[in-house]
Amino acid sequence: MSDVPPVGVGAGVDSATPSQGPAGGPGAETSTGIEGRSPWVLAWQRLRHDRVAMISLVVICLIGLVAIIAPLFASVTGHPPNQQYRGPGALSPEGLPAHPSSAFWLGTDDLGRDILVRIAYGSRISLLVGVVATGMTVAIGVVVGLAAGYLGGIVDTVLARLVDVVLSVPFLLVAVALVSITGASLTITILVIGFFSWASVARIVRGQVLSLREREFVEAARSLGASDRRIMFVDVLPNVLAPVIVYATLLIPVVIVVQATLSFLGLGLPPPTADWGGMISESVQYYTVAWWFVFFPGAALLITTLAFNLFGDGVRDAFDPRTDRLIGQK
Amino acid sequence: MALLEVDDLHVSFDTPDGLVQAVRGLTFSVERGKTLAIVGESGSGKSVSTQTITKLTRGARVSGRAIFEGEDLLTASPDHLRRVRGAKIGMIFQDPLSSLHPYYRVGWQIVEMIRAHDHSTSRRTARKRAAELLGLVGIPRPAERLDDYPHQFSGGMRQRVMIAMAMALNPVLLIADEPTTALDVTVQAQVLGVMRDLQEDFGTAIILITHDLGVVAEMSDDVVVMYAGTAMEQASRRDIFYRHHHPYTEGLLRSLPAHGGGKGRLIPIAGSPPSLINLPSGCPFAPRCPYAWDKCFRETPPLDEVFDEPGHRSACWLPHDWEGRQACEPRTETIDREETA
Amino acid sequence: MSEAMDLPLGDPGGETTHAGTEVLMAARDVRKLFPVAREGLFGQRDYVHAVDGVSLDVRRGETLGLVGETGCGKSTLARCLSRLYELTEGTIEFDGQDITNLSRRRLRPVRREVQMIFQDPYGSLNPRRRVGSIIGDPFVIHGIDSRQDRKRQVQSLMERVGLNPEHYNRFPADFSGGQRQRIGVARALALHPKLVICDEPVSALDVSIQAQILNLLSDLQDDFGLTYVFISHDLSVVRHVSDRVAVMYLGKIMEISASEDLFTTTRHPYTRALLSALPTPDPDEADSRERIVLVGDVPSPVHPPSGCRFHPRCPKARSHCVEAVPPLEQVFDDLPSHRTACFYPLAIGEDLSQSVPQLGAGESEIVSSDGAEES
Amino acid sequence: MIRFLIRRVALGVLVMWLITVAVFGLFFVAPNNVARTLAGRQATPATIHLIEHRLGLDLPLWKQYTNFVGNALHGDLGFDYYHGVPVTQIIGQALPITLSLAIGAAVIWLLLGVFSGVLSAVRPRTFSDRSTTALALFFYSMPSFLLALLFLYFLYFRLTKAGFAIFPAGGYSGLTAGVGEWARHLILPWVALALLLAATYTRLTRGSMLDVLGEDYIRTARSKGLRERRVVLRHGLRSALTPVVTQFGIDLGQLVGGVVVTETVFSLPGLGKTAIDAINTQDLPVIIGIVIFASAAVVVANILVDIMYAVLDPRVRLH
Repeated sequence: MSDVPPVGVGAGVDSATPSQGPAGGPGAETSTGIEGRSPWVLAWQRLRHDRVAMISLVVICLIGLVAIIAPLFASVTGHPPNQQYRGPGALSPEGLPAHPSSAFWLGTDDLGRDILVRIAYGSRISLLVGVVATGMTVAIGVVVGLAAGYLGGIVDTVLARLVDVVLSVPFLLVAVALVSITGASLTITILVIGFFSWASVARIVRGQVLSLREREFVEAARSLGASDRRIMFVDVLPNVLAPVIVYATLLIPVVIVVQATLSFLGLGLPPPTADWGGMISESVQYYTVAWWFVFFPGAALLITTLAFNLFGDGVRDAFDPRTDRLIGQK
Repeated sequence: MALLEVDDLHVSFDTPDGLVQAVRGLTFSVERGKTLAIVGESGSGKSVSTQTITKLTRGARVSGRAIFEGEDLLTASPDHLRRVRGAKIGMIFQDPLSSLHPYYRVGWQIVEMIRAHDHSTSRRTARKRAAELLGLVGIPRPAERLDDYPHQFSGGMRQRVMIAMAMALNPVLLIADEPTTALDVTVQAQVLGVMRDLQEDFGTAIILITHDLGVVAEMSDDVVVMYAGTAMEQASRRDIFYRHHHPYTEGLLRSLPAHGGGKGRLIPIAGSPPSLINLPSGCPFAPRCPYAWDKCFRETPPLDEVFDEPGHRSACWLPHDWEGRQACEPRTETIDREETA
Repeated sequence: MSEAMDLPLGDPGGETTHAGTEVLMAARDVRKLFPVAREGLFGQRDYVHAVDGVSLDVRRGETLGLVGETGCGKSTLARCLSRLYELTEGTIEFDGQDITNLSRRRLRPVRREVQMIFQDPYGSLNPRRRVGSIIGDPFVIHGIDSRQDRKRQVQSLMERVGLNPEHYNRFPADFSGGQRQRIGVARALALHPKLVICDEPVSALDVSIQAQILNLLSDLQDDFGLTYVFISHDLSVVRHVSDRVAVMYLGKIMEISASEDLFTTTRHPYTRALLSALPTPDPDEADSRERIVLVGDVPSPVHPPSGCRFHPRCPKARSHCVEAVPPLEQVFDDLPSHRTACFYPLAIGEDLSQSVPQLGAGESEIVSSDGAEES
Repeated sequence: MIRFLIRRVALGVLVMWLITVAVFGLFFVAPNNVARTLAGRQATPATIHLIEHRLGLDLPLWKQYTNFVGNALHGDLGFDYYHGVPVTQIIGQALPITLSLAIGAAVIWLLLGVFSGVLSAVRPRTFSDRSTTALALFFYSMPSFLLALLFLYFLYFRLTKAGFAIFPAGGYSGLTAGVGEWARHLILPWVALALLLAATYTRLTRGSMLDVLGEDYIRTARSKGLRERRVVLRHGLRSALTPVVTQFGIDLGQLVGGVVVTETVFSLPGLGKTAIDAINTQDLPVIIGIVIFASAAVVVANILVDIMYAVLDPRVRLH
């Protein structure tokens, strides 16, 4: 199934542990103020100096802005997103999509709708699904991973098998099949994606918790008489948040692609809702005569995923500054 | 003519937090067949400097000279360097488990070493030699153990394997970088014994990097004491322990629990080592030094001969004659609080 | 089974050291086994015999040193004493109360009295929390003091261990190794415990910093009337800090005695070997002293040797040592406080380096199995 | 080792069983109207009931399930609703196509990904590293259907229009019709699929290689005076490949179960496209058959990966 990125993020995320060593070189003490800078602040400071990540963040914000002001596109162009135009300029004499023009800046689709306006509205779907499904995924994954890793024993065994099952099922097929049975809707799309994605988050969190559980500061808390609940939430949880945040940032583009893919396979949102995958799907029959019909929604989708991925990479580097081990000293 | 003469070595690394000046103007020399101990605390630059000599520090900015058998290693061609490594200079490292490749058999790794420098040696001969070497470093049943993987050996045995490999081509110099730090004392004694025996048999010179003054006292002929990337004092073993000049050397020795026992208070060096990114001006030890005076904070003392003893040098502004030095009293108030830089 | 019988069940008593004689903590025949992966399809479950029948007393006000090499069980024993681990067998009494099987809730008051200081100054502090909150943890967990008081308390603790109280809001990453260890000390002292178990508290530190921490620990002991169990692999450090020292090897105590006595009248061949292997920071002494180089490494604690655990490496071992476990008892005319687990203890002046092993145990290289070693 | 294998296979069987329960539950508990669809608009309730009976849909759920599992264990996955063709036969026809696609692409992406990853890692932070990384990220972000469409547009449509009719628009040509024709039909899907996956492998190999090159034993290899090429390939790559092999096993396992999007866009009647077609007609036995087959492929791949681990790493093998 993985000609679509599998639900889960590819290379190297598992190692996105925050570095525990001293910041900087041997014996370096970096901060001089009375108030220490928290690991979060430090990560943000590193991120701020990452030009690529910052540009990506700006792009993401712009896309978000487009989503918010989508109705403005409709009112400025005068074309509601689902309005089908027939006149010359909106459809060619043969009834084919029309070229980009002063009336339709990015051309029209096969039904004579304004592609620009539809792209603007489509961004709402992509971002909404991307963020909500990722949030749901991470929430389930963290709870399951934390429980399995910290409690261990039978809880761990049962949850581990559950994770195995979810990871072994051909996600896209089952998702498409489910959507075809229940009927397409935004909620079902989000639920299906969330349901099949939490397993890899759980796996990562579990791994982290297992190693954190053996750390001396957890032992220290236990020797002070701290309760399990306190250890889990005060000592363990803050330490798994960094890798989880990195993972979540990198999961958003994956989810966006999955949603687009479902739409592309004809099981996204019921028409005439504008969403990018659906638009590209409709364009397939026309790609030889109307390149803009594929190109602009495709570009919007690609720019979005690229921006999120670049930003996610930056976030990962910020949390895990891998100063290539040049100094061979301990 | 010394075997290796390192002169004014500087090594620094670019890091996101700034330029780390790991080694700053280090000068020392190693005589044939002798052991030079480089001693210092973590971050003093002792490992970086020796790894730089064989160009094993990558991405570092390096300047200075390291003349080995008449040729400067720092400007040598990669090919020349390759021929020196292993064949002329053998190296062993702190953690023998991570220093051996986990996926290859021990025999394979030694044979590879031998054949890398002399391809005319047949595999069979090289293997025989490898078994011999394992026997030499005291590994029982050497011929059988050639076919074991590193993780099948215990810590001490692994370090012996490393030594066997480093000594395979009879190098004139062995660089041992904290070779026993990861080992238990009883095993450390074994490994140090093996090194001593091999040196006697083959006349190998050794650079021994350590933070353990006990190991220095047992193993070395000469000693360099490093602090914050530079040599503080350099002398024969006895002079370092009995006639040291530099307050840092004195501080190190005084912080050790007295060997004869006795509870009492220890005399630590106050504070902690400086950041190698923002080094203080003047002597790097001045902020922690009980003898420090104005000049120490302004000017960096040169590494000059003291007590009219050839080879005994100290980078300190205290009087360079024995009587003058003896007359200096450290300030007594102890600074028990560590301040962040 | 018979080993348990060999150990004196009562307090040996009648000992006089300058520390108190009142027993604060008493461990009796403590055993701790860890399961390891099974070998073979239907193989029996193997266990790491981390601590294998240890009895000892910690007296009020003293420092008891526990010394030994990797895998000897000293850290496991420490965690058994502080009840971080459940015992496999044996009992632990603290201040007259049997705490072996106390429930979590009933154990909480004991937790206030028994504290630990850990080895790794990086691992023992939560990197995501501010120092003030780390040191304040004990107050929060035990519900002591209001928020306002807490900050004042924490700052005075910081002051006491030599940290700048203004650094209350910093993170562990902002501190050097030595300073972090001070943070760990402050946390352990917050509730004025009676007993502090120090697990290799200076092993990760450079010598100059190590001396700072050792001094601090000793000052605090005087000020607060603390009792220490001090664990280290470094004999010279243990000798410096301890009133009494127990030498451990493969889960058992080999020799226990008042500190100076142990070093001057060493009875157990293992203790002697350990002492002789310790490098001396004195060239003259280094050149002249007796060297006993033991053969082989510490055997795996999964399958410890029969009889005396040390026999495969012991220069004095005889066949009896293979068959029977020597009891930990007074030998020769030693003080009652000096007990040795050896059938053939060293006489004063005996030169161990001249001994020739009586057993054909020439090579005893044993690969330690994974997970069997303690860190 | 044997013990480990038995344990591993037993676990795989357990997971497979759980999957059949889950899949069966999902599809049969969900409301469906297959019988109504099959019967057509004008059907009487009696006809619908007859059809349900014929398909076994009127039996209690547990009975349907046990029948299904019982048959599956005998290699019988049932028959499709419309033509009564055995599902195993449908899978048997589609599988070679999916295999041709997956294995061909695998060769390309593995070579491409590992090669570029190693090259990047050996010269980190240089221009070539940065551009490789950027390119990898570009393809990593690319939705598969978009890349497939771009391929069709440029390499089929534009090229054909320009007079170079090299690539077909899609479709499959069996090996029996000649290797050349087979490869010509597959080359676009191969490359489209391989580029997407190669991106992951470049990043994975680079990261893993950078980690390994920082290891102590690499320093040892250099200190032995080995040539840099040998240090990188014999000592570095050997270790760096472990995570790559893991990922490869998982990816291949997933692809063998069907390459949904690529097969759909390039009209290759492999498992993925067959499944999508079945979904569109609600042909449950085919859907379930393929889903279970695909899951089995992943489970088996996971077991193989674990075995590979042991083969690659003597520390695993000998414990």
